[in-house]
Amino acid sequence: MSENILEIKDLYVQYSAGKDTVRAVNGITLSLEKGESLGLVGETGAGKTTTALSIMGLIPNPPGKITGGEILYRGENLREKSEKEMRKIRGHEISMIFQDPMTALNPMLTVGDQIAEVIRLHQNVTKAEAFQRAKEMMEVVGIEGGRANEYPHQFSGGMKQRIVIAIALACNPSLLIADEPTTALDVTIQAQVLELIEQLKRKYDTSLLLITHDLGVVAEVCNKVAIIYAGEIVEYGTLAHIYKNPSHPYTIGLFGSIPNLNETVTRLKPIPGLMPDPTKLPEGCAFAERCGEACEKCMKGAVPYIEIEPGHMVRCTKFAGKEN
Amino acid sequence: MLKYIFKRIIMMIPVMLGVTFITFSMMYFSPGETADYILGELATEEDKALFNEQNGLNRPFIVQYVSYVADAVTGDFGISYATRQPVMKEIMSAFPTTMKLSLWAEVFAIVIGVTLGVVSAVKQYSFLDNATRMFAMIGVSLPSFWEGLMLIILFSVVLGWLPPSGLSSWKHWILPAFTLSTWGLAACMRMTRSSMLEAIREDYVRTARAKGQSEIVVIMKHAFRNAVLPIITVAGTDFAKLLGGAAVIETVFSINGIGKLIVDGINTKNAPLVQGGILFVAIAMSLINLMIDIIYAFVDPRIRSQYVSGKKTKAPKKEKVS
Amino acid sequence: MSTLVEVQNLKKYFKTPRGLLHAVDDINFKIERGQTLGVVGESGCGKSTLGRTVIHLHERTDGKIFFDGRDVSDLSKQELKEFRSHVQMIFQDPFSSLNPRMSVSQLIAEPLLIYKTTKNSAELGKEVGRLMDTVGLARRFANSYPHELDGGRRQRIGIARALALNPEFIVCDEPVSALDVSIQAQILNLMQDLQDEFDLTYMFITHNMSVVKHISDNIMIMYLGNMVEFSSAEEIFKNRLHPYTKALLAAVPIPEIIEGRKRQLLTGEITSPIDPKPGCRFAARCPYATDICHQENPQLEEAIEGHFVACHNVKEINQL
Amino acid sequence: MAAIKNKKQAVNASSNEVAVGGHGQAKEIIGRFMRNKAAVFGLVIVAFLLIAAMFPQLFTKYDPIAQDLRARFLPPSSEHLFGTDEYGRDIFSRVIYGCRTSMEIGLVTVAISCVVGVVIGAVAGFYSGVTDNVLMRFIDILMAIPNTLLGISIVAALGSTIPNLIIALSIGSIAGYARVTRVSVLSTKGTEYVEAAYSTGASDARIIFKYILPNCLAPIIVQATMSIATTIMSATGLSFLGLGVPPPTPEWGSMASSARAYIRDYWWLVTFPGLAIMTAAFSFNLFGDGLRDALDPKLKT
Repeated sequence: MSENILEIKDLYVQYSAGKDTVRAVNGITLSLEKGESLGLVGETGAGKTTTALSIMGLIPNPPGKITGGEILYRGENLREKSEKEMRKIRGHEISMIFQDPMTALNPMLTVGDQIAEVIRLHQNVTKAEAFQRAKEMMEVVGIEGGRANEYPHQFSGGMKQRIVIAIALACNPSLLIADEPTTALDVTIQAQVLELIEQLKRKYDTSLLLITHDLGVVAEVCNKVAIIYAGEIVEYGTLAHIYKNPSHPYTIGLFGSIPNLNETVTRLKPIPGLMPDPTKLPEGCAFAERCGEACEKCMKGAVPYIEIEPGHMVRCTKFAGKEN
Repeated sequence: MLKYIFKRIIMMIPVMLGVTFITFSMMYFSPGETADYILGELATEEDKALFNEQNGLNRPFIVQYVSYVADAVTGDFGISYATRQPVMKEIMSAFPTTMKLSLWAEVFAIVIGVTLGVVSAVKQYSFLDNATRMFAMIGVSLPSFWEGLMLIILFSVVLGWLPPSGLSSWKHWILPAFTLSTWGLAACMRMTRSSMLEAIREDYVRTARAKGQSEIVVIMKHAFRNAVLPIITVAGTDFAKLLGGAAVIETVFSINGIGKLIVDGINTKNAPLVQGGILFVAIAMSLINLMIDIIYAFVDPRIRSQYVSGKKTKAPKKEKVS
Repeated sequence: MSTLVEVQNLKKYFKTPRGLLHAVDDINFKIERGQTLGVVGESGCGKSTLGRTVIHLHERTDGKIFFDGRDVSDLSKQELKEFRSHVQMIFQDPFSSLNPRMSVSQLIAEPLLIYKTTKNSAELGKEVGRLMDTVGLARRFANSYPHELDGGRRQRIGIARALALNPEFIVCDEPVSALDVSIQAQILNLMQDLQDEFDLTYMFITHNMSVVKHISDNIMIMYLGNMVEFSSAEEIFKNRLHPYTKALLAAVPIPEIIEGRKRQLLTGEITSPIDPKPGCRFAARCPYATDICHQENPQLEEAIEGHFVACHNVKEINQL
Repeated sequence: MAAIKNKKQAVNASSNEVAVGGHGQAKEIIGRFMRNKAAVFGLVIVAFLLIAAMFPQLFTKYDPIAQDLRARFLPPSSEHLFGTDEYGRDIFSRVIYGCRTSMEIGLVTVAISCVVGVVIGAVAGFYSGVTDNVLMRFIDILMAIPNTLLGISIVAALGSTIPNLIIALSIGSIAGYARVTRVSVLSTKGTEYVEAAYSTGASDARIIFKYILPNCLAPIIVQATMSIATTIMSATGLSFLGLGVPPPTPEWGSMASSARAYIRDYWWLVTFPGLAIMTAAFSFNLFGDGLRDALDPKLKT
């Protein structure tokens, strides 16, 4: 087994919203090996972005707070790092691509300056050299270097996302976190951007944490998958584990909800109901209310996290006693 | 850009015509005979008739108005009844004082207001933030004439540090400039705070943090640059207001600025002086507004690209088609 | 089966400071009663404008619109109001399309009040209650406001409002795009049930290929204001004839493990629909483009029976 | 007992029909407002000022106009809370009675300018094109003249009386309302829910009154509240210049103006009327600020 570049152990994150506490992440445990691509899949409000921001140390505080757990990057706990040490890691060791390329770039600065900024921060180069490197990075992501002096509004959405990728990869990070990098883009542009991310990942030997709600994108890009629901990982495994043998009722429900291009289904099998209010999470399994197979056991107590085949973990009582 | 400025100046013409029409008719229809004010109570009917004849006051309203506008276009605002001096000359001797006073007040307001606003936004809900917000709220609620009088009581009467009136040394400028700046300072601070709060939550600020940039650079380089437009608007309109609204403060501190000139003109029914003064101030205000728009384009590349003629760039707002 | 909606040479141009934007350019189609026409394309292709123009939310620039055999291209104010009781729209964003100052019951009652279809408040209440049941909205939400509800429930309000007047034709503009997949499936099923129950005709506008395949009888692919391909849903997914359709469908990520999956990439991005030059609008990105593609507009032709394509080289590319 | 029975019936009836209505958003807004201590504080002072304006005799036994030359320039004491002025009039009583003048001017001015401005702005925003252009050029002219100078010259032309002062101040503040209304009508007009209303066949009038105006109300209400404060300040400013309320009517601005001659020796003459102006303006500003936060359409989800 090769080395884990990232390990999250039992992470808890909360936001305070007036009198209520939003329990966004509730004991997430994840690991990502060097060179791997892990897809973190879930719906709105499942805690995907919060997890990513926790790794970056960018949870807005207040109102957010990490209340427990460890985030180990190359074996070192990032939660114990000072802000100054974290600044050296952000953009250099760990980079992040955000969802909406329209708003992720500063409209007042040229794109060249915005790429050069991260290079200047982490590499010992002059301003002119950094700008030169920025132009080279633009070429790498498929935009003419000559456009470095233009402003974000002069680029289309797909081009902006390429620039965001250039910023993220400019310092050759070991870990790239991509938060819904293609959700805001049209399919043909999405294909271009995914191709670019994959190419660069291979070129720079970067590990990837891909956050998305799109099981199709994960199938194309990732080799490991984690399904997240109400701030918990409900199923984790290799691509084959999840796609050939989806085991958690929620995962099964997700697949049943998507119309398939390659086969004709007259009727979808949606998951009934809604995700529970994160300020009032139920006791026991958070999915029990919507689950067709829920029984009394599911309503109270901790839900076991069970390895049903090597490397395939499921958080569901129905597998209790069926450990591999 | 030049084309745009030219267009804006052309668009000012009808507005200024409207302004002259309003001021002209107000002075024309206001009660009392001009001749009575100028010639005194002892003047005979013949004297008054002669005065009206000489000044063209017996012509019909429209004729008087048209001839006034025709002269005003050439920069001739007529002769002040009180001093027999050209109105333009009187304005030119009073305006620089008002301009200087307003400029000092505005600079002070911007420097202090913006600083407090930024700090207040960055440390939202801290003691400092709450205190600054309270002060700003009081600042916009202070009647300036009263503030001026209270400052005179404190610094001139009680402490004896600063002179209460006139403008003969730098010390004289402190009280009136400070009084004038209060409202703008508070307004600037409030606008800076709210637009910074908005900017800090933007995605690109998060991007900058994700690069590993230090907090101070994130705030100043990324957030503040984007928050600056509404602040410019507030500061600009406040500055324009100072030029027109300095009348009260100039009265309190006995300063011969353009505001006091116009108020004195109204009290003596000196129509040419009042009309000329108001038109002058209105033009100055419009030019300031134009300047604000130019600064906008200078600061924001998206607005700049809209003005750049010839070379077509993508407009910032996408047309909604899909 | 009878034709409910027919559009002939429909054009909608917008004046912009930079020129004439050809949002919808010379579109022809028919929809049979009780069927669903899926309209697919990427952002900026004019699909929403097309839907809005058909139901007179935008006034067309040129062309003819027929509804139930009647020419409805030009309508007086009174006729328009009458027309609108037969055609309705479901919007993409279930938050911004609901007046935030009205409660759920008020929103649903609104069309009934406008057309005075109910005699008194008791009858109105009954009707609103019936509509809420129809779309699966619990009655306890009657007095709630849209911002208090989740996206799925909000979209149910939008659907109930559209159903209130018993319309025959509904334009659905990306009705599930703003929703999470599990909710999306609930809404899609609801829409299919309603279609069966009330014999509704849909024009379903979306950018999501799998959704459109699932719900449509016929599919129209749009690119920059033009219709590039039209056929039945099954046929279009089996035989993708237009190069753009090929690329579009190839780009859709499929949630399956496919060995040796390779992406077919289009180069370049969508060009501007403002004052387009003659020639095929897809030519700049088309891997098969020849000289003629840059000079002449391709006409929509029946390449295979019932399968229409606008491409100069359709025969060569597909070896027909 | 009967009441309970009725209730039961109502419940039964509602099982097959829905009462069309809302539980109202007022409750929510009031709730948000009440949580803001500063705003509630502002509201309390506003309420106090209104009561003082309506029933000044409740607060003072002195006639605000009666002169008592034996009691001139008395410093604040338990007898005369704020002291007396150059005619021996009780300053506290004049400040309380001055409340009426200021509130009257403030409220009437805001009512007039708000109605006129909102109508102009709404018409301009809804019917864009030529109508919009003509109306907005007119507003531009009003904006081009500084408010103080506009007010001064109108009062000078019409004469110094309270109604004329109100007219002058109203004309000056119409432009603000027109702009705020126009902008928010324009942005509301472009929303999808207005489009949705069109698609269900709603008439122009229905769209304006049920869709556009209710959604534009928040910024207008806030503007109105805040501009009561500015109006009070401008009115007292004009009075200070001798162009407002004629003596001997008790009015804060003219009190400060006549007290100017005595600031070297008798500080209380100028201090209290000014404090009154500030308190009034401050409370309306606090109230308006709180309203803005409470009415904020960006509801947290």
